[in-house]
Amino acid sequence: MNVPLSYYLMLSAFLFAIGLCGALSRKNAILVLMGIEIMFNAGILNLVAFWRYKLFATPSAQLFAIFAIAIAAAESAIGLALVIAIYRQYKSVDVDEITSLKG
Amino acid sequence: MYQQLRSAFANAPDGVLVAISIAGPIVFVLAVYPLIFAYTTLVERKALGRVQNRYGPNRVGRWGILQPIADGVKLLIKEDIVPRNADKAVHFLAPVVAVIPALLLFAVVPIGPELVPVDLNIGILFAFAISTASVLALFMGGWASRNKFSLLGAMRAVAQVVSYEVPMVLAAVAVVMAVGSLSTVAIARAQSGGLLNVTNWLVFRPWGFVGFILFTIGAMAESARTPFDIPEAESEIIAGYHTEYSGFKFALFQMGEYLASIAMAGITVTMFLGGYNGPGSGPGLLGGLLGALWFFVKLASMIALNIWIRGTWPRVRVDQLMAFAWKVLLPMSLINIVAVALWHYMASKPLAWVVTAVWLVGWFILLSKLTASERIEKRKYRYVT
Amino acid sequence: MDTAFWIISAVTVIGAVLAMTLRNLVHCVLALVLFFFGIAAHYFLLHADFLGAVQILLYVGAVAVLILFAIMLTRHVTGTEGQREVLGGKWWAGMGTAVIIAGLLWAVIRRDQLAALLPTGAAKTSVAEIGQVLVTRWVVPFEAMGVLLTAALIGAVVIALEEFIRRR
Amino acid sequence: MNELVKQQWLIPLFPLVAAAIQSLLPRGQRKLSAGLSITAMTASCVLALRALFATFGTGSEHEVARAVWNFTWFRFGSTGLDLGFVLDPLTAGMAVMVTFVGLWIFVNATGYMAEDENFTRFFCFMSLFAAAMLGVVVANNLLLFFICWELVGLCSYLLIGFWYFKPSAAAAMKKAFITTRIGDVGFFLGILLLYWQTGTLNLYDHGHGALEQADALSKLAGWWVFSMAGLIALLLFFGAMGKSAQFPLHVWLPDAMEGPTPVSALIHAATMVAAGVFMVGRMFPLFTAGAAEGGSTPVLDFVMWIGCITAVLSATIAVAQFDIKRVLAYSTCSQLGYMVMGLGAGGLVAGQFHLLTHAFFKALLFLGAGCVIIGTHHEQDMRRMGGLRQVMPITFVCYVIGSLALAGFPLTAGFFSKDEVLLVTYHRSQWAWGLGTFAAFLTAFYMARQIFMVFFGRWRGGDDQKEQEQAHEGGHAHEHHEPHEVSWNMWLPLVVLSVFALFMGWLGTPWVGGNLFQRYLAPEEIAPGASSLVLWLSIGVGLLGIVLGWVIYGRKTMEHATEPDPLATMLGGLFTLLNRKWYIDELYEATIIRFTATCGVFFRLVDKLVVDGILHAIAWTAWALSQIARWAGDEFLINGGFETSCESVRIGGKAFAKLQSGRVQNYFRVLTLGAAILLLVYFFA
Repeated sequence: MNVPLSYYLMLSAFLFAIGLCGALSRKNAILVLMGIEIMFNAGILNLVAFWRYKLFATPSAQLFAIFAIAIAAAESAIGLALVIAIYRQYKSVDVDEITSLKG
Repeated sequence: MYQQLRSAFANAPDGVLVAISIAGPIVFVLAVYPLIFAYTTLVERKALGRVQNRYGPNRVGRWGILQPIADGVKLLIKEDIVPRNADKAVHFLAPVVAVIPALLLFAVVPIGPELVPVDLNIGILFAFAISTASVLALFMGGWASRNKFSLLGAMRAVAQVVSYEVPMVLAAVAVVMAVGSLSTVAIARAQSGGLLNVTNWLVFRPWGFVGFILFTIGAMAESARTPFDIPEAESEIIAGYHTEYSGFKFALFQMGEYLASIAMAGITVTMFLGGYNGPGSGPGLLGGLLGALWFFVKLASMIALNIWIRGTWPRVRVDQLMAFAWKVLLPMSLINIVAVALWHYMASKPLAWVVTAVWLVGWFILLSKLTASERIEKRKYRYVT
Repeated sequence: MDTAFWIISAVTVIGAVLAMTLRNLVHCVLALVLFFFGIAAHYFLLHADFLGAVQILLYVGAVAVLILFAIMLTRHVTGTEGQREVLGGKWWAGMGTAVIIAGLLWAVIRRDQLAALLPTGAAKTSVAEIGQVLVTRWVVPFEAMGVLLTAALIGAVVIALEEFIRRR
Repeated sequence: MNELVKQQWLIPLFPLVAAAIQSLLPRGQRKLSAGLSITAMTASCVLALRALFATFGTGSEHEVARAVWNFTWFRFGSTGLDLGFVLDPLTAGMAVMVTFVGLWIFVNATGYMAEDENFTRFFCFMSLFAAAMLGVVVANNLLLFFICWELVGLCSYLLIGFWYFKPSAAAAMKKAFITTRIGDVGFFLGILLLYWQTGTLNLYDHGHGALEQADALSKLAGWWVFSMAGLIALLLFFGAMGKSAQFPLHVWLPDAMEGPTPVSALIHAATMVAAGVFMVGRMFPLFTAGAAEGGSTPVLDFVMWIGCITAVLSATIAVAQFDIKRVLAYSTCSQLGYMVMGLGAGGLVAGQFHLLTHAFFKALLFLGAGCVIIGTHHEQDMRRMGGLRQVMPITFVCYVIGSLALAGFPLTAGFFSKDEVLLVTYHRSQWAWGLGTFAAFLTAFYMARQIFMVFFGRWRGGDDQKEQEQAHEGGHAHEHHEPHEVSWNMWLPLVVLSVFALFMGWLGTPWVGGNLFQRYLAPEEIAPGASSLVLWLSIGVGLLGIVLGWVIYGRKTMEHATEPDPLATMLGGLFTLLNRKWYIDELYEATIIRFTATCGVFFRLVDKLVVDGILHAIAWTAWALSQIARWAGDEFLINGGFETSCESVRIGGKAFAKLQSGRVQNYFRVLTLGAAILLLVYFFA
């Protein structure tokens, strides 16, 4: 396995951009959350790549990834619960319609 | 035994060796387990027949020995109907997705000393990870066929699998803690020795026994077999997620389910019933063959247990199902983990045996007191005396 | 071995793109699952077996299922958006920002000399080691994580059940 | 002693643990929670006493013995943050006072809060309060000091607003919190400056501590007339002004009366306000740094005058109050003024000594007031009291003792300490001394007024119309309104404290063994030469005040709650002015609103710049400039630009609100752009 680190960084940057794109431009709140998940994964991929290329002290590097995954899980759980609650309230999960917090 | 096999092929060129070492396990998994699946169906039908006081299939070949093949051929040549406004792609993908994880599961099940398709150092974790993927197949199938009953069945299946995953994994965690490794091979090896290679099976420890029961129940629920076959409860939702499936796709679904339950049985055997360990098993060709024999004997007995339970027990209600998972199995598995810790830190094992047994039984009684639903008194008939 | 990298990366990227572009929500989730599997495969490729398994167990087994449930509970069951516009207002701004970010990251990575690094030896971290550090050096973050997850669990249940509670 | 200091942290620990446990107790556990608090307090008191005895006689002729124990809390990079504890006479004395007085206040509180349903919560807060204060006392590190300091503020906030359902209480809690916070800004700046200058937050650290570098700091040029040390001291003193309610920031203290009376006792005697004075005492080397032998520094003068103004101002206000607790509150203000004045006059001993004695008799007075309030069924207006002498004799006696001590009646505790303060001030500035003496006279006067109004004459409780109606609708309401003596657990603390209020002063008198207290606390300080003029004059004004009080209020006591205060008839408009507290609150209203208004305009400028590009920004700037010009010009001078400023706040808020579109993705987008900018910076940096 002899691809340079930059490949992984590029890959995760690309994935990150894709997720960002979706999260910023899709209309459906669930899809926004999915985009955020993708961004999370791209970041975690970076961490693992750094561990593999020995930029971090092994094995602690993997723990960063594990913690990040756990946080992502919690985040998605809460996020989806919120989406459901919002849907009950507005009968819609369209992020452009949920603007009652506007000042 | 691995060495003997190596020496048998000693003079073969390396390329061939590599090819064999790669192809061998694959061929084995693809050949043996589907066969087992096929004859499991037969055995099941006959056994159920006996249970329900009728003959099972007995027309095709002696004792209906060729019945599975007949079924296969029939399903192959049957017309494959896809509902008009079904989601074609997903509808097609679902059965495939259902089978693949089930087959992958067998990759980490050791059938004999040093006889395992792949020795992953995270074997158990891998098994669970893969088995969760099967959820998607159910959902895809149910959702894609655009049918209320299918969707209901799919959602039920997903909910059920997700919630029984938890106690199952925790029950496995107990074993992993005791053995100190996630590798199935290591777990199997840890249970060798003792009197006749038997007394070290984890099922003979209090926590092992509890874990075995928890795991078996969880596995049964996860592969949606009676009494946990809510997702395909004919009386409520025609056939659940595979209502709209016919022909070979249906066959694939069935195959996926059965393979999954067989694989779970195999993992149960590996984790609790000592895997390939049994009288006479061990290194060497003979020991290896004996080990494989023991393994398959135990596998068969686990399958028989499944069938027996299916034939005997009524189907549980959805709320009972969930309550059982969250109120009984989950606490019990957590308590079990504590029991393992006790076991680990107590020097004299007989004492530990007693202590953990007391601990577990006490908690079990307490739990059953706590979660006992109101008892159903005998029904009174108004007009009949 | 490079080929493995390229294939997996291709799968991952395709999964991500599809997940973000398809019209049908459920298809999106399935594509997302593909993406998750790709990431897991990358982990295996990087010798992080444990993480790979965790990735599948957690994302495919839990998060994807969670999202599916959310869709089932919020959308029309077929998961299609109907004829409605899938892109939100100011979507071009989002795209633009994403492109800018991508370009900047690309430039930064290009410039960084670390990026040329090649893998040296085998970075093996057995599960046992992870467990060791998890309960020795990182025990406090570990506990904090447990608290966080519990809080998230309870919070999610409370938020989602709000209506039923009110109905009682 | 060096061993004992390692156990200093135990002193705050006990109440802290008690608070932690009580926070988990169910409501019903009243006895348990009260018991916890009192036990913890007793334990801390024992430890404090042990520390106190350990410090006896260890000091040399010219220097006190001081043991410190510092340890690293955490370190980032090369620098780390230390925490530490100190054990020296100042700490030991304070700790004993806080624990002892606090203990008796707790005992009394068990009676006062007897029928409150949030009993456990109350004691939880009280314990936390005590723990925080003890933390302040034992801290040898400005960081720890500041943490506990803020905890004290928080607890006072919680306790003042304990009956938060009363809008007045809610307002008071906010007021106290915000006012003290204003001072704390200065305090924090002082800490930062100190850290920047000395690189350490430890107070004493074997020669490397911040206070031990005070002289070096005093060499550096600070700002205006202040040296660097002086500047730091000044900033720190702002914190003290907030906490111990010195003149510009004293407004919160009287409103703090909204809390339950034991809280007032705790705040006014042992903990909150004491913290400020204690802080000045603790930081004293910074204040005196660079002063000639017995000389003064600008910051000391500042401190002294602030104290002097506070003393006189609040003494005058106290004369014209009717709420029994408010009178005490303002007297606390003025006594604090005394302490600060003494400190400012360079008399560490005088200030701290007055702090100690005052803690005892002011706690006594507040607890007594609490007993009166309970005894008269939550009546606080002195005009509707009277004649309690017969019905609650024990309270009466103790209260009189406390009042005498406060009024500086000869040979009581207050007499000695106050005399010492005046003496020190006399040597520093005749004017301040004169004002102080006047304040002493007022003190004696209003205490006499209170005594006569509350305890003499006839019981005027039933006079009020409202009460009559209550009596009619509630059947047994009538006898219910008769005052009665309080239960033992309420008057016992009074007795104990009054003993100290009588005899404690002898510790600090030059007549007995040449001022034990000074030799104990600060032997290096040169005792001010005694002056018979000061002595007799303070005695004289004290007696004069009492006599005058008797003449006005005692000779012919009020007959009806409704009849006007005789003093009011005498002074007329001046009386109302005093009664309305010199209209200081109203003044603040105006100024603070003006301040927020400017903030509003400022924010509007900022966000407009952010949102709508330069063009608008220029326009807005021009507009705002014209606004500001308009203030600076006519309106600021003429009619204060009141409505314009309010208007501008509204517009500013509206403009500010435009940023919040309520669309998630907008926020997300802005976030991402920020990230992009960061990346750019990283790329080109």
